[in-house]
Amino acid sequence: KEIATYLEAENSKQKVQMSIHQFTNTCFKECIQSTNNTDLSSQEEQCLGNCVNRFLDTNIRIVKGLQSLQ
Amino acid sequence: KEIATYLEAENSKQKVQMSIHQFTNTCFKECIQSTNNTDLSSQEEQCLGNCVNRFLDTNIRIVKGLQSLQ
Amino acid sequence: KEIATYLEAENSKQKVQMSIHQFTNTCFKECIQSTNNTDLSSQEEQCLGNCVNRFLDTNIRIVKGLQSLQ
Amino acid sequence: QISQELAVANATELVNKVTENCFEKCLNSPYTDRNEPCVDQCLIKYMRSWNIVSKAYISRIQQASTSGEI
Amino acid sequence: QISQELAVANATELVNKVTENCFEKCLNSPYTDRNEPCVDQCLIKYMRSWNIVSKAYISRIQQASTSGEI
Amino acid sequence: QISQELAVANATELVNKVTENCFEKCLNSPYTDRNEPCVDQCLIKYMRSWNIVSKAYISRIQQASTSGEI
Repeated sequence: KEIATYLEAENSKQKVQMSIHQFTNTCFKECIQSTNNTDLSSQEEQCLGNCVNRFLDTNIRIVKGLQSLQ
Repeated sequence: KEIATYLEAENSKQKVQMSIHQFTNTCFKECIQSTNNTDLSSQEEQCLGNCVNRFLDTNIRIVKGLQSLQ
Repeated sequence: KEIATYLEAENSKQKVQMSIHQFTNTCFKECIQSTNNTDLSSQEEQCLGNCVNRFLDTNIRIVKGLQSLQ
Repeated sequence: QISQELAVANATELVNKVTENCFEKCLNSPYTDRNEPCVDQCLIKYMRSWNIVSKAYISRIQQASTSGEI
Repeated sequence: QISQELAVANATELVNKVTENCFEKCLNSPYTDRNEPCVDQCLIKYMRSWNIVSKAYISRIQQASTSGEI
Repeated sequence: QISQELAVANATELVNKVTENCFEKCLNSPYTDRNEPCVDQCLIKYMRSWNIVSKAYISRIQQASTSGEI
């Protein structure tokens, strides 16, 4: 029982980690303008945060939309 | 024996499903011009059907080509 | 013990194979200008070789960079 | 039980692909707007595309199976 | 032991994604130049982006969890 | 038996990658034409690229192994 709980917790943590990899990959491509410096501009930073939030909004809307289609 | 047959049938069904996901993904990107409406135009519809058929043609041609190279 | 050695050797061979698939996929897209002939031009050939080497340079530099960040 | 797991895998794949495609079609850097109407229309168009692709692929499989190709 | 395996999987995913993204941003066909300064800056920007994305995603999860959405 | 399974995995990966790349290089929306000559030439060029990439990668591995880097 304890092992099952432990495995499930590890599993969720890993899913979160993999989502962060996926979002960083997508949002870095779209939001980073230049690699001639090491600081994120305020536009880049804002774009990254928005990008994650809009992706999640879209994901939730799609799930709800699919449920309503059934 | 019966279980093996069942598993194999499930496995083929699943492969067909996954191919449909892959083709829809590729062909949607290439054929859908606008997301300002919900109806597929006749061009979009035709393009989707052609896209699947041309992808399969290409796949078959590549497999035969690789066999002839051996 | 022998089985473990055999499996490990197969595993490394397979990783090399899969990297070759990945590099060919990336470098073909970037280096091949035309599919109207069957011969690789000298530019295409050079580009393919450089592409693999620059990808590996980048990979090594990233690994070292991440280690130094820790 | 197995076919249930496969159904979950299929639903997950569908949600992921629709989210990716509709995010790409409807949202743009710097991602300030949610653009929900576009997402809703995109979902419907994606499902219609899925049906067209599905029919085209299955009719192609049946054709090949009738003609003895497979 | 399991969390160690997951840590390795995470590190591998990170190295792969940074390499792909920084190769794409810093190197161009015909790949004669290594462009190490760009790769170094890109790595730092990628890690900073990873942090922003991570914070945005986790705050979103916590928000949904507090409001009882999940 | 294991190396046979790996050979199948390799062949499948090759067929998939060639199909994707040659579909992308030779066929365009709305996909009315099959363009078989292009597909045939593309396959040959892909296999030649595979050889170049393979040699470049393996010589790089051997170099690193000789110099004691790995």
